[in-house]
Amino acid sequence: MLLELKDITKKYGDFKANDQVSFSLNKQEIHAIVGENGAGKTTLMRMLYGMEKPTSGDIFINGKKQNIDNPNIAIELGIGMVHQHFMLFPPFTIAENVVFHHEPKKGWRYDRKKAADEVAQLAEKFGMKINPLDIAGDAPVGIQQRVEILKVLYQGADVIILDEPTAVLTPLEVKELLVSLRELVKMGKSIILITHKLNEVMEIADRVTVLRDGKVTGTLTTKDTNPEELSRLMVGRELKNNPLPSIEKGNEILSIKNIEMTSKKSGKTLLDDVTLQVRQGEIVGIAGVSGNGQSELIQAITGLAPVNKGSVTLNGADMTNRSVKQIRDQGLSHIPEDRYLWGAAKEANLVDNMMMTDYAKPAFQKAGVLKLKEIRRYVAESVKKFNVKTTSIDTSAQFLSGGNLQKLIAAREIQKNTPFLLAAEPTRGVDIGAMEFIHEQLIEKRNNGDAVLLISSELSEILALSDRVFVMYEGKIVGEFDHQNASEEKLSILMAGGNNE
Amino acid sequence: ADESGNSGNSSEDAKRVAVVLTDKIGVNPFFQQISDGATKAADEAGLEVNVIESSDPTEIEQNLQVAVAEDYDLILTATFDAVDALTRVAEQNPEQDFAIIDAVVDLPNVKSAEFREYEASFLLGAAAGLSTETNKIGIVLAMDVPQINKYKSGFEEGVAHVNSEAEVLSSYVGSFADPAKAKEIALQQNANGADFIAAASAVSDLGVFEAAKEEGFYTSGQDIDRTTDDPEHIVLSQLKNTDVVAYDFVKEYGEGNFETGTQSFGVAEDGVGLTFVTAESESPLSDFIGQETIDKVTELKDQIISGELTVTNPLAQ
Amino acid sequence: MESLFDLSLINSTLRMMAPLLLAGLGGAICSRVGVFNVGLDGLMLMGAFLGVAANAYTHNVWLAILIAVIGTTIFSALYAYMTINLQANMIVTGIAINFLSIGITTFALRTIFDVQGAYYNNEMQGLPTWEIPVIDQIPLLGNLLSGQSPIVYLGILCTIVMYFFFKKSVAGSHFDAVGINPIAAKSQGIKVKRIQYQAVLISGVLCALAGAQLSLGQVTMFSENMTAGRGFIALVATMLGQSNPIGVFLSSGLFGFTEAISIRLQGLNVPTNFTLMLPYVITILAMFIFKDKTQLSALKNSAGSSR
Amino acid sequence: MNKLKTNATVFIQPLLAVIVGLLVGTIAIMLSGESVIVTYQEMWDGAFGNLYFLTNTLERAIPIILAGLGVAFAFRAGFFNLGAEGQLVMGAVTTAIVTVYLPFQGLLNMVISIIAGMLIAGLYSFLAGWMEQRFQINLLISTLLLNYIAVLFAGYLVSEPFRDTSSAGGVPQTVMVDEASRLPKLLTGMNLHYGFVIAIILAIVIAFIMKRTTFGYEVRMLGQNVFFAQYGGINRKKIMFTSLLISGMLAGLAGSVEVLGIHYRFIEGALSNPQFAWTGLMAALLANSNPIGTTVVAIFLAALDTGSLGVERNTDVPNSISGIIQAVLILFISAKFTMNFLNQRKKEGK
Ligand SMILES: Nc1ncnc2c1ncn2[C@@H]1O[C@H](COP(=O)(O)OP(=O)(O)OP(=O)(O)O)[C@@H](O)[C@H]1O
Ligand SMILES: Nc1ncnc2c1ncn2[C@@H]1O[C@H](COP(=O)(O)OP(=O)(O)OP(=O)(O)O)[C@@H](O)[C@H]1O
Ligand SMILES: [Mg+2]
Ligand SMILES: [Mg+2]
Repeated sequence: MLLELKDITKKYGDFKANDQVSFSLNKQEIHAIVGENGAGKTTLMRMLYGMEKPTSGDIFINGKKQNIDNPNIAIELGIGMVHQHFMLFPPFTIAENVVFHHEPKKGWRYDRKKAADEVAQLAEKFGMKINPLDIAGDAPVGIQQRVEILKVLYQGADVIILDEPTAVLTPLEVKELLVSLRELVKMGKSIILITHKLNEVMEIADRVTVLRDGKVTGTLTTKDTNPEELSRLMVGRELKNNPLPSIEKGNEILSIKNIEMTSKKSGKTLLDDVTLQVRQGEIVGIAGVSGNGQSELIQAITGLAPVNKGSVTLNGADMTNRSVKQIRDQGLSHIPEDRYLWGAAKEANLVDNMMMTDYAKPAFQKAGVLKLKEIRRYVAESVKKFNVKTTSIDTSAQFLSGGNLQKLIAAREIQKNTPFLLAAEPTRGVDIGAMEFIHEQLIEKRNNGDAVLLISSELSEILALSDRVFVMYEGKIVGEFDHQNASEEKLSILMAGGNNE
Repeated sequence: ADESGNSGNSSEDAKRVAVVLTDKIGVNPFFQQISDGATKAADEAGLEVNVIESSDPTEIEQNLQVAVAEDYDLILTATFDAVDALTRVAEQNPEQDFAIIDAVVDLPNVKSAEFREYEASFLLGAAAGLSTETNKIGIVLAMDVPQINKYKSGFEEGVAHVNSEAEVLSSYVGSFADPAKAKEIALQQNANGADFIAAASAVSDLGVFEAAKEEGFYTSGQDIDRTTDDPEHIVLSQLKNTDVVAYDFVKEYGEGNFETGTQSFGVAEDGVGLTFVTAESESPLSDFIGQETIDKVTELKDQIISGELTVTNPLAQ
Repeated sequence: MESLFDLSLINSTLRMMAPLLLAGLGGAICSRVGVFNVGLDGLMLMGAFLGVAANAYTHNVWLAILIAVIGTTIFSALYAYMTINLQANMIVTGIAINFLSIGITTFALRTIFDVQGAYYNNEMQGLPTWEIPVIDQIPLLGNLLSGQSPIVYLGILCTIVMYFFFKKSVAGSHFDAVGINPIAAKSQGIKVKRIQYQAVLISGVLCALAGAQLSLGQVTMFSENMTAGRGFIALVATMLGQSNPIGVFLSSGLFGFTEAISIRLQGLNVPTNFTLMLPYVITILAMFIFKDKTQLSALKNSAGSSR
Repeated sequence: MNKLKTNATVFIQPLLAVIVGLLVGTIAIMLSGESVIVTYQEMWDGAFGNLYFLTNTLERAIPIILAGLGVAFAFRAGFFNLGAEGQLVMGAVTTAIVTVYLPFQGLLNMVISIIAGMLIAGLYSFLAGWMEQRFQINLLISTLLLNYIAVLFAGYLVSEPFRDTSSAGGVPQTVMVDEASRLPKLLTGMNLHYGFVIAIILAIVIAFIMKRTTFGYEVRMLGQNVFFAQYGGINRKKIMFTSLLISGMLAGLAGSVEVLGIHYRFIEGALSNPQFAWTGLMAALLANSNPIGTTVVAIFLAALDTGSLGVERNTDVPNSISGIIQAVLILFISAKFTMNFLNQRKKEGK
């Protein structure tokens, strides 16, 4: 056995993030860890990597007990970690990021040429395509992910911990990543993989450990289990399968006609003649590899960036290049694609976070004075209704797990009862329980006769929820399908810039 | 604060003097002079003295009020910064004796001493105008404010009186304590041809002196005799005997012949002056100035005293 | 005025900018590692005082500078300890450091030398001026650049060294990394606190030199609060130069230059307060040209700690 | 989680800081050879010794509170306004000039001149905001530089066009404000004036605005996350400009109130020398931009000032020592002692 964690407990105050967790990893094994948001997966790995100290319990590497006090020791022991939130230096080049803290030197000088060469070689060896001289911050997430893995490999790690590596990747990138991981195992590495996606577990892992509320609820061999059993272990119940009942479509709520947007900086065309409509009682999905204009489309619809041409009509009124407030008043609600950047103020409490976009409603203010009592009651009810796990509504948002924050944002936007909802990546990085819940809510909204535009890089999500699907590629709409006609295959080809004819 | 009145000095009935300064002593040698003068007189006359520095102008009034409350017999303050505060405090406490140096407060319980520095500046300017070989004379001033500019106007008048050819270069440091910049300014004036550069910039004067030493031009000091520091380059000093006035005031008070009212100190009263002209100096007279110049300036001094010559009071416009 | 742009202008600019440059570089190295050092003025004042005090006792200007550097570095360690270990608000601590050094130097002036206001002493030797052999020979340039105090040249040298440190060295890239993303740096096994300490201590050294240039280079004396707010101008130079050594050099140069000009402009018939304003106005105008698009990481840190 | 515990640490922290500060101050006093107890006694008396000293402390706190509230307001909206000093001076000089030269009388005159001062100061701060919004000029640098310009400009105004030439004075200053336009004293014989009431009311009003109004909510959210605010439909430009305007107006009011309540005229340097603006900035930072907290801290910092005045008057401890003690107290007050010390002890205990 390469590595073993025995009876690890980690307490934050009175709260046990990990409770008597035992875990082992064999050589050339891929061992997955699954569990709901906040189950304690990241915490466990942080202790293995020396970023936290266990309250009790022991860590054995190659049978020897080790005291891993800081990441340096972990790195020396051959343990590397790719963090859930990337640990990159955006202004540095990819090569500089990879060799960081192990830089090749020429005398006192940083031998950047050698670094680039070494990184290029390393990337080649493991079959990862990157350009070492690109600026890391400008690279797409998929590439950044590779940079993180290369960094770990460069440090000579034998054990590689990956914390939710696929949450931010496009399906294609996920495929590539999984191929790379198999490659790594062949070359003698061992891998711990944290993920929320059970299909990935089934596809690639040898064993899987399930955590719930800080405790291990099972360690299974993937051959002998199935996704249903795993989800039961994770959430403690059977998951429902939400059907999409066919209902009558109503009037056009959102109508986008021939819009165009160009980058102020580079003059590049970001949106090119995009036209689409969303009607009442309909979920329209936008599929596409991220970075193909989806973000710009969101900004154009929501008023966060101006379009150069074309028109946006919402609920019967022309909303082209209006302010966010005007558009929201006209009937928009919006689950943003990045919950930390757009969707929340981390340091503010749940009340403040929940009130955004609602605070000006007559129900919550009079002559500019907030009705705090009503507001607090409303927030408390919403938190309960949407099952947001928190100690109190006065906690600041940063202490919610990702999934719970996402539920809070969904609650905020769905409860507004607007005729139109724009849902961008509504379940990114969210556990399966929460995902099920959010999907239910979207469908319910549609069934109530509202219009929903769903933008997601998760094909399964698009396919499960959309009445109609559009595919975006390089700022253009390159295809449209009905619910029945859409398939993963057809979409994938268009998403990659191919042609269906 | 009342208890300190009689019980505080039970042993003997010594009179107590508070010297309330408007700034920290270090900011200007002028404060040191007043403090020294008052302390010396108090020692001689057997008075108790307490020197209180204020950190900023807002504190002056408070310090004056507390001094009244703590039953000091005489409260001595100085400079124009104290005028507003003193006016108010003195009006509220008509029984209390006050004195102010270098500014006037016209109240029955205040004794004021004002100085006609412009007369001394005139003499300095005249000496400079007579001595310059380049017909360019510099003056480095602290700030462009009236209480500093009174030195400038007398100086320029003095130069013009004796030498219509001479040009006066005047520059401001822009602060009261930046010797490095003052030096830079002096170097600049010297580079433009000034062979005599008067220093009138409080602590920053030291920067001008250094420049003179390095570049070999001539300069003058202010308030006290600075020629002793470097007689070769600091060739004159215009004098302002605030220490003497502070000494006199306190001494008079100790001796019981303190009378309120305003006294003006000019050349005639020996309140202001110029080294070698109105007062001896330990240092030798520089050849740059020369006895001849001194004689001429001494004549001017006599004319001022006799009233034959009046120097314009820049503040009385 | 005939002498507005004479040769000595460059000379004068170099002299005036040297303290700003050195302290500005100190501010720059701090901000590169995410520390917003508002205490530059206090560190400078400490350096100026220690330089003069040590000089008066040792009669050796070089030894004096060494002592000033050591003393100021120790003083800057206080700032480092407060902000890095005790996580005190950087800006409050910086302002307190400024107040503290005014207090300490004034108090020491009185207790050590028994004077108030200023200490000078005719026996005290200031820094010599150096004629630089080769440059000296070049007809025009020689006059312009030669004949400055060694610290002026050291300032230029420090700019170059720091430029290469950040551009070429491994340690430099680690400094940057700490400023860009301290959590990531820590997760890679970098000792973030140690690097921040190093940066603050180096800024101590640089500010000591800046102060010594004032009190031993430009003049040979110490007067209370003689930095006259130069530390804040240095801070502006740091920010305007976007913490880049060359940028700091240029912005402190701009400031030194306009200040030299403003002295010359006093001869014109413009109210003095307006000529004194010139350096500040020009600096603001300069910002219209060199826009600051990048957010300083130090800024973010300090703003973060302010909430 | 544990509310009681966190509340306790909130109080323990500054307390510990004050204790450490006093300890270091003790060393400084001992160095100067004075009695530590007497010195601290004088310090206390100078700040709070009797009604006179107490009201003096409160009076000194007025401009610090107002400037601090101004800084805090901008902070809350996410803007670092280092220009309080310039704004304060602009407000003061405007008020002084308007009071004297415009033909209004009495209370009306007072109100108009205060509003004028606040407006000019607000616009001065607005200018910096506009330059950032329009030309991406870093607010920190511009506000810092605008301070120097304001001080020099005000200096020009009172030494040239608006100088008081009547008295045989030397200080550049405006003519004195007539009695009817002055801010009345709160208690006869004391220096404390109605500016204090204004400051306290404003602190409460601002606390209310921040916590209880939609505008305050918008300001807070903008300060916490600009993108979130924009996403929610908050107009960044509008909030930025109004909050900088308000911030400047508060700083300006600090100056106006000093002019009409204490000096009765604008005197060059009288408002920058006492470092009101910087002290206010520290108060805002130490109180995490909480308006009520800023007020309390401002009074504490003012007490350090007036306390050191007491030390200066009644002991032989040099003025600079009280400066040292003051600086040391401020230095330690923002340190996060308890956290580190307790944590370390916990670790070592294990
Ligand atoms: N530093 C900390 N202090 C207090 N509580 C913490 C800390 N770090 C984590 N926790 C808590 O421990 C629990 C486990 O967190 P952890 O990050 O391990 O969850 P996770 O399983 O990785 O969740 P996710 O799927 O969202 O990544 C959470 O409830 C979290 O709030
Ligand atoms: N000091 C803390 N106290 C309490 N909880 C904390 C603390 N620090 C972090 N956490 C929580 O620990 C958990 C782990 O953080 P992590 O970085 O894994 O983010 P996350 O919430 O899992 O993000 P996501 O799932 O959106 O990527 C989060 O729930 C976070 O809110
Ligand atoms: Mg996690
Ligand atoms: Mg997560």
